Amino acid sequence: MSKDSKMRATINQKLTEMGERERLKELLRAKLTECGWRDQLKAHCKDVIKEKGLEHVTVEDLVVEITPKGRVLVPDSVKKELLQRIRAFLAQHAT
Amino acid sequence: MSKDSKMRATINQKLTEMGERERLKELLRAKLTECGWRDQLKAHCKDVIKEKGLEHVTVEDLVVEITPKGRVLVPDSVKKELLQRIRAFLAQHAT
Amino acid sequence: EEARRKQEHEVFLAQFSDSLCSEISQEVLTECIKETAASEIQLATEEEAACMARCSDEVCSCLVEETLDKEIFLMVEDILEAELQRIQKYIK
Repeated sequence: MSKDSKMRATINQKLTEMGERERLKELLRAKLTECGWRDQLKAHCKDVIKEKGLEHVTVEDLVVEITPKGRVLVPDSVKKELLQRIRAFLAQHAT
Repeated sequence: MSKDSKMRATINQKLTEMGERERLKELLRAKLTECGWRDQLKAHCKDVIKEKGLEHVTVEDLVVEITPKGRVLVPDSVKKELLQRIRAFLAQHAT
Repeated sequence: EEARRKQEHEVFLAQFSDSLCSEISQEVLTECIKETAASEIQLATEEEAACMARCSDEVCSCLVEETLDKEIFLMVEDILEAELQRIQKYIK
């Protein structure tokens, strides 16, 4: 195992053990709600269902249909905040 | 056209095209006889004629006079049965 | 050597942060998108069922009303006709 791989494994373990991974996910979920991403995605879902007709859409179809827009709609500020928090954690724990 | 109007139009179209609308009306007529609705309403009609005098009533007057009672006299069980049959038909012919 | 190691470590941290960030984003977005799609389908299904129930009710009421109107009209016509004939017969 290379030095980097070892370091990655150690950090990942720390992230999980210290509950930081869950906290980061929770932060992102909260930010997505706060910035209106969920509402936009819901509206997009409604449009797709309306356009295709409920009887012609499954959950899987809808997921495939809305995923590209779902990704695009995440504001840069949210991605940036998450990255900053990860960097801060790593700076503190990746020695 | 609102969603409800479209749905009503679709239901009516299905019922009519497949002859179910006529069958439902036939069922209702049979139920009205069976539950005594006709006898009760006839009696009421005769009472009105007696009260007003034959020379003072027209078909239209009499229709206006007895219609409210005619509606009230339809047992809930009959309406319920009809609705259940419509629901069953729609469930069977859902697309 | 120290400076080189430090720089390598910095590069590693930057890359690892990026990959971790996209990994976590990917996980959360996948979950949220699935959740949203499922709940919207569920909601649409419930709305459709409610609309169907409401419209069936209305169609049923219309059908009852239409039938009653016709039956009442025919009944009134029959009764008046019979009454008229009875009186004519009586006069004769």
